[in-house]
Amino acid sequence: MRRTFTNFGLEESLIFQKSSPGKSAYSLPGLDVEDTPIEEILDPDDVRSEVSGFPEVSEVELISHYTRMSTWNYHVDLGMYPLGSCTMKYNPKLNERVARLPGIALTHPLLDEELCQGNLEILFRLQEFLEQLTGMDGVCLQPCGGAQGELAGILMVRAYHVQQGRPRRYVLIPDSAHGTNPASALMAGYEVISIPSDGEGRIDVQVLAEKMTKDVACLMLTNPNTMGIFESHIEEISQIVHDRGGLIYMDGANFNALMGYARPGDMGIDVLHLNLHKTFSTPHGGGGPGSGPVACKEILVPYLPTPNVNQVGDAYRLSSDESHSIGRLHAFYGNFGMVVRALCYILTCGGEGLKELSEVAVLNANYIRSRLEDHFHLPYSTPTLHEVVFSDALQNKRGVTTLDIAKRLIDYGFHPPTIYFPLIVRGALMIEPTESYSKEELDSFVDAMIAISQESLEDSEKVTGAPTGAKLTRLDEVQAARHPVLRWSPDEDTAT
Amino acid sequence: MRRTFTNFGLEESLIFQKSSPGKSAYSLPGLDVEDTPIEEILDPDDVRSEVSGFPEVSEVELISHYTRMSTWNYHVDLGMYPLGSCTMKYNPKLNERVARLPGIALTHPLLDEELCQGNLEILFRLQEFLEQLTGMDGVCLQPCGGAQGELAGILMVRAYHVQQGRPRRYVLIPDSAHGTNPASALMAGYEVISIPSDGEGRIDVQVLAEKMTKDVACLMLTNPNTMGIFESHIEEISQIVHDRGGLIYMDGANFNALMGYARPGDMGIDVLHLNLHKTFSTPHGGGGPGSGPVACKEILVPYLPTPNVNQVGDAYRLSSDESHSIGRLHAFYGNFGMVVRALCYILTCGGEGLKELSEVAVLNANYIRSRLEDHFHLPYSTPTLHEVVFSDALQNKRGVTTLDIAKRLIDYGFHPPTIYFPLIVRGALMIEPTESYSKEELDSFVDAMIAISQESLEDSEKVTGAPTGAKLTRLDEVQAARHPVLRWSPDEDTAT
Amino acid sequence: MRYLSITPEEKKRMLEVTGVDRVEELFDTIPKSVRLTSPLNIPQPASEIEVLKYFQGLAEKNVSTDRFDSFLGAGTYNHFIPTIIDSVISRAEFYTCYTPYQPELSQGTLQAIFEFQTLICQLTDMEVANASLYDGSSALAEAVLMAVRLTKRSRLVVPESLHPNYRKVMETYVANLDVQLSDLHLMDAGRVDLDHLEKTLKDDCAAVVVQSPNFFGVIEEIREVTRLCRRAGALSIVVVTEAISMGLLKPPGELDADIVVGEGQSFGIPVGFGGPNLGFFATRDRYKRQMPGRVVGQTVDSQGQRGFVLTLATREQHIRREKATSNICTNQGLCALMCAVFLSTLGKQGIRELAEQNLKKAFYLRKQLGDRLVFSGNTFNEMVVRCDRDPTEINRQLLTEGIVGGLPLGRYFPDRSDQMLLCVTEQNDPKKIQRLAEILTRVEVAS
Amino acid sequence: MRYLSITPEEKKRMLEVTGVDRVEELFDTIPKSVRLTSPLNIPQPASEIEVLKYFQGLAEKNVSTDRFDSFLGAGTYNHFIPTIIDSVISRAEFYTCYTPYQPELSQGTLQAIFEFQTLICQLTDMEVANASLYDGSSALAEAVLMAVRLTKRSRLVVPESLHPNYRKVMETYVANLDVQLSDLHLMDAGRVDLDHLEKTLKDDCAAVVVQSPNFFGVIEEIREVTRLCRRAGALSIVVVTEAISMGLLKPPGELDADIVVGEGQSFGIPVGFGGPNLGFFATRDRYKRQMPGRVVGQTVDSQGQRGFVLTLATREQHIRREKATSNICTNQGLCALMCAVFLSTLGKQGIRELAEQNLKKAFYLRKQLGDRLVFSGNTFNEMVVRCDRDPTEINRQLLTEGIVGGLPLGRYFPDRSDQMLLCVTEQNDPKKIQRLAEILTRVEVAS
Ligand SMILES: Cc1ncc(COP(=O)(O)O)c(C=O)c1O
Ligand SMILES: Cc1ncc(COP(=O)(O)O)c(C=O)c1O
Repeated sequence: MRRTFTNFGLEESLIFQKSSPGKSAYSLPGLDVEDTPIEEILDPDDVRSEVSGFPEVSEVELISHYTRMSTWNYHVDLGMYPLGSCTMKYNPKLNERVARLPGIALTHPLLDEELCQGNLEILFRLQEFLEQLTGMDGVCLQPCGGAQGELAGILMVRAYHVQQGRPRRYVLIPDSAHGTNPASALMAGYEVISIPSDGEGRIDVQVLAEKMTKDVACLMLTNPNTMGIFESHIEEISQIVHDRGGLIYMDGANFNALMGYARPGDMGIDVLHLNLHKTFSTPHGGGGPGSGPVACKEILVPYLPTPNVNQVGDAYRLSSDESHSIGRLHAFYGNFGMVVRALCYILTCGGEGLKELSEVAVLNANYIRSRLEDHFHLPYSTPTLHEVVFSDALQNKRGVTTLDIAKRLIDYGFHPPTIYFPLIVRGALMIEPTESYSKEELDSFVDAMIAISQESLEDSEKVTGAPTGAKLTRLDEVQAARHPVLRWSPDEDTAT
Repeated sequence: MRRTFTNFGLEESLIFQKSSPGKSAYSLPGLDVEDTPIEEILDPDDVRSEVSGFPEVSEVELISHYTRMSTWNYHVDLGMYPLGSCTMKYNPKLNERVARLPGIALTHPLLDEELCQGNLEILFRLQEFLEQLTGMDGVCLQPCGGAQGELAGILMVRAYHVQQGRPRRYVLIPDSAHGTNPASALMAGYEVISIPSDGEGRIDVQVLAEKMTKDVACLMLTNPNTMGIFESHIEEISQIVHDRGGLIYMDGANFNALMGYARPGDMGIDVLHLNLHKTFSTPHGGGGPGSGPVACKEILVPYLPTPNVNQVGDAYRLSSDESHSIGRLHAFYGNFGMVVRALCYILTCGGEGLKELSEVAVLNANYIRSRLEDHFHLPYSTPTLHEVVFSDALQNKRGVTTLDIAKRLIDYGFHPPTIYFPLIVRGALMIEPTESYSKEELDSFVDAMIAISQESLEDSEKVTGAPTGAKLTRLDEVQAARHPVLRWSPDEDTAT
Repeated sequence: MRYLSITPEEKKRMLEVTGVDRVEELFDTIPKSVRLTSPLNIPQPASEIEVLKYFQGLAEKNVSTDRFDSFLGAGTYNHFIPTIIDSVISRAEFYTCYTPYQPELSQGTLQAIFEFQTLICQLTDMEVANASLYDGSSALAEAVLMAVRLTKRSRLVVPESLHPNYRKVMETYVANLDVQLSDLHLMDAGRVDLDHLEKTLKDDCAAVVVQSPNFFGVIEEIREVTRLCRRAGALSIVVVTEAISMGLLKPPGELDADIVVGEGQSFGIPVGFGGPNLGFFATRDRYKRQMPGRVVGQTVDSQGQRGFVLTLATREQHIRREKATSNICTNQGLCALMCAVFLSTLGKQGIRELAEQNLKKAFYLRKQLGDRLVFSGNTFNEMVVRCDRDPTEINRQLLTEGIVGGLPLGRYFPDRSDQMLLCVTEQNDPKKIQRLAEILTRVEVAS
Repeated sequence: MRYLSITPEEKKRMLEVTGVDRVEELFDTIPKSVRLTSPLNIPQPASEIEVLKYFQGLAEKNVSTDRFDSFLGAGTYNHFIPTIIDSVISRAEFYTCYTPYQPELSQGTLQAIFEFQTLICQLTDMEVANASLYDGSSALAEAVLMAVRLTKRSRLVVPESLHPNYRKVMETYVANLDVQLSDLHLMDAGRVDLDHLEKTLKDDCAAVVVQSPNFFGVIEEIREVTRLCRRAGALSIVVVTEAISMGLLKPPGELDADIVVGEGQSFGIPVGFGGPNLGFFATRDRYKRQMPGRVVGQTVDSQGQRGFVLTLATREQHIRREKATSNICTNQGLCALMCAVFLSTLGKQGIRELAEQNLKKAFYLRKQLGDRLVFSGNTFNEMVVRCDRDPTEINRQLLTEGIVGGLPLGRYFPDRSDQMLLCVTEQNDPKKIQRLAEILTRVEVAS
């Protein structure tokens, strides 16, 4: 069976363009207290005029507005979404239902501890499970994304060093690392030293050993790294870093490769973050909310962000000892709704299920790798775990780039892989299938990739001119950046 | 802005074709009582072997299966759905939420009356509101659709006549009536006499007067009728029918035209049905469930189906007097979930809102009529209310039929109107816009119709070859009927 | 009014196009004499908050299975509903569209219903199934009408063990046709008396109706019934109200039934105060053109691609009018979808496992009730117990312990006023089952 | 395992293709010495029913606004959420997709965020807004970092009336940068002491932070603050935690603010135990290239059709790495969508009406509290009251009447341990407001 067919979609203008006075989508009960004129309550000078430009539409129009727009998105429920490093797995419907239980969703964060024991138990149990899974001693669920988890972790590293006498100056980061790593290090007040990768796609231990001085606060390692390769020299690395008083931070974005097989805590990692929106199935929401818990070893526990939840007898309590903590990262407890979903997922999968899904994620990636390695250039022959990075080297000879291949995949009905990342591979195509999809779906993806490779050689314009099957053809990103139009306004509106 | 663009859709095979042993989408707790072997409970002869052919798929596959299939449907949230006689109005989200409240959705129908007072109140209040709206004296919410409402009504008519001495033999039905009318009359044991329409698209009163004998049990009238025309001679008709001892049944499918403007109870109607899934915004669900309450005047109240709800003091009670009732139509109380939604809708709109929406529904239909009457043949010049029926007479000269026009509308991104109904108009195109959509949407529909009319004259193959923009081209209905394939089976499966 | 999208300004422009001054004029064809002159006696519009509060208040006046352990069955069953069902049917693509009259824009609905028909065939082991009927009771009524049409005979044989409300609905449907009903006795086992059936079955018999598991929970000897029917030239109609039983019990098709109808509510549809439910209807290939209701069939488009359409329309009211096989138009489409999602979720293993759990948990209660059981025949998940107090009074006591008891049979059978019909499903807590048994058997224990 | 779609048979075939015998071999690059040898200490898989029951049990251990009338605010507000928001965001098209890296497949998300940015600009009366940050507190922290970058100055002026948790988050973010904080006193009115501000504002000041309505509910004199900032060459950062107030109060943009940040939770996001929330960030056009976070911009495709893309990427970590304006990557996309649906639902009239109801209902309480009010300044929907008993004890009493009282300020300000911060929204029942006032003012009435 073909994968795609052509169909019509419906266009939809901006909500502001649909607005006209006299329509409305809201309903409120009448004011149920006495109606004091505003002037008697406020200084008229403090009162605004109407919100100029705000839309006025009916509920019917709103629903069709968003319904139509929704159909312009590709998404996980439609099919495989092999965006490398993002772990686009299935987002269970049960998670969504549980997170919406009124007794959970409608609770105020500043309730007395006695009045939110259910929520505190949710936080506590997830903390515990994540400790189990990572082999670490403490967890804080406050960071709202991987990047904030990194910031937390590096701040903890810094606090530790300060406690030892001085913060030190540098953070070592492999050149294959995600951009958030150096950015987070900088926000924590560190300078970044980049460590090259070796011929196998791993961190160059030689160079690491050279750069690892007493001025280095920590190494930020991604494991498996962004090539999908496990840093097999981890023990040696650990030795080097720790011998010189440094610590190791692990970017746990790729934790989906490891569950039940290996624990960062057993390999010398001092602190790490996880992405609940990757490994633990919470939805990406078109860009968030996510959640990036930070986990650490005993020596760093005092520095964890506060508050966290402890069990005291039968009750759950918010930690009150802030003496060494790096402080708060969120006005309340982070993206609690994601915590609920992740806990629901872990309980559903159970320990054995989590291990099995890491296994299948790794199998799927390796299956794709094996089926594609005759068609796409594999920059490193090192075995990989949950994802595989190809390059456009073969296709490039005919002028076809990674961007072209990505866009052409759209015509085949797939979301493209992550492209041009990691930076150490020219024209990287980073494929992460996850464990969710069927072999039929994987095969269909592989077949599309092979077909595109063929087209690149035989009919390259089909590829360089892609996509032609989506709502729009390629978008002009240069114009967007040069002449930014970041909001609608009646005059700039060129599209009506 | 254009209305449509082309996009890719994803194909999806039958669920049976995705099945393979070892996949599953369910989870059940372990058996929590002692595990007695089945042979000790049942006669092994009564136990089946596995359900041959039953699917085995994962939850992920199920979700993408239905998600993909869903994208092949046109629906109300996407845009105007001018299917005449079906009143495809917006289905409020609030209705859906209310109907899912656990305290309402999770109640057993055989609970003691004391334990379901909330539900009984819902039934009672809707009965009351429908009495108000129709000007009738009694309502039963049991019928599950318009057709069952008709059956109930005609059975009541029969019961009445039996009580008067004899059931009589005939039911008069205008030739413009919906097919369910004669079918229901037959099921109630009557023979049908068809009454022609006059030159204005109304029932021919002359002929009616002739056919209305003492052997006629009732007239089944649709008002406004399926042309969207109000039966203005209703008082005269009422006189004729009642004078000869007959009753009048009104098919209330078109009640969306009348709310707040006129009540069947004030025009001589003795019994009618409403369609909650039309006028009262409950969703059509791709074919149901609907709800077709029957309402009647005092003289017919004793014959209403049972049970119904009465108020006794502060409490609600199920009626127990079945002595004259036509009996039950449903194992419980009909499609209660639709009753909840309809009540929610009426409370939201309020009396004034309901009137306003009938007004807008009629305005929209007349606006479309005015804009289209130069382009399509209008078989009757009589003013119409909530819908308008054109024919393909003009386009037919170029070989373009109503079916072609309907299919071509698909390419313009619209669901077609009802076609070839009512039967009294050759090549009928029955357009009912409802009150829901914006003027922009109505104009876009009108523009598409005009464009198609143009194409019919200038480039008729575009029309006769339509649709080309949908998932499939025209389907072979003759083959489907001649060689019926009504279920998948491994051998008949020609599509893998 | 948030459900309207026309502004006053637009109204004016539209009226101009329409050529009238005021919108009221559009109603001029309604004679003044029958116009409504006063405003409707219906309250002012209520806001979303107010409406929600109102219904939440009503919900609190009900006793619902999210808060109570319930032993009520009798045609509506409290089963587990996988979360994904609501996710699927909450897609507006499925729930806001009409009957798929335009197949090119409705392939999603059509394929889903085709799958539903197939699933019902597989489960019943029959050859064809329709796209749904209103509920189990009207499905039975339609089956009976079909049998009368097919056999051109007029007698129906109906056992006492048929759900009394099903019988009533059937009676309503046949009331004015030339049809006679013959009652069929029960044996002590709670099953149809086959000897009586044999005597009753004459050559004027159109059909024999048999429910299994029957209203009292007992599994009927369908094979014997269909054998006797064949001999008499009557059609056998098997009714199933507890559809989960089909996951374990021999399917009626294998037992040579001619028509199998029933209630699909157990398959993913909330108890919902009894509706919307799902009538299913399956029969033999040879009878398909006499089947009531919509049917989806497979075909091809003009380019040879597989697609689905509503078919065999010549049976239906919109083509055949008074000669149609039924008057049904709107059916229970979305419930059929729920059922299809449910069955596809459970699949081959799950439906069996679920049925077994029902059997075994009911048996757990059965064993504890011992000689209080009224019938000796094997049961699936329902059973009748004899009480030594007023069943209603027992229920009142149970309620105080968070238990909704069984159905007092006196409501339907005056001679059974000391009996109660109990249902146990996978949802019941074993502790509550035990407690129920204790109270019913009066081995009172301090709770 | 229902979340996996590969059969054992397929696994075997895939392993063959992959060239290994057992799946464990694929993990061979992990040294044996660091492998986990024991099973994870995590329970067996739980079925859907069990998981649901577990969470329902937990939910019952919480006090939630569906069952209690709550007067807690302080950064999280209990407002009405139109039903359609959940309908929209429950579409998998919106909630299961990633950040829109591939614009051709993400126009739905992109247009929605473009609309969100526009709505935030309109409401704040600012020129540009980003696609969201984690929450109001980190949005403030990012604003402060931006001000430091822009001004190359190092002092921040922060009033006591800033939400204490916002202050803490800001402190975490700036802890290791070369930045000093200066405190700003309050006047009796509960507003920033402008004289003190004038004295504090030196030419090393990067920015002044001011929250309005402030933590104590009082409306600040933003115009004066921004005037002083301009004069000193410092940037003004206005923080809004109760976003509904912007429906009624003069927008910070009109009052010449340089950066407006805040919490959008009031706009359609459930109180949700404090998260996910929605940080919004708006500023002047001239600063747009220093803005943190993602931004959507309008452009055209190769055929000239309008479309949207993520833009100004050169500010971001994935391009600029350690030179980025922020490390943020995943933001609060779906919450931004909820906010956009909320604001489009309320529209011009609704946002005003809602804000007015909050004002007036809070005023209704305010009037009853009379001289127990701690601050004399005008307030929107929050206020501080002085108690003559332990606030915690008062709350305990209130709870028995179905009321969740206010926030005891002693938690944050030891010198305010006799004070309580109260919030009134459109959700509060007037009778409960009255009862609250009675209890707080000790005009005890038998209830
Ligand atoms: C390897 C890696 N590290 C860090 C991040 C940042 O995580 P987040 O987007 O949750 O902030 C990502 C996200 O894509 C990532 O892939
Ligand atoms: C005029 C008319 N009468 C009766 C019916 C039958 O109603 P239902 O489909 O609810 O059975 C319809 C439905 O289309 C109709 O349009």
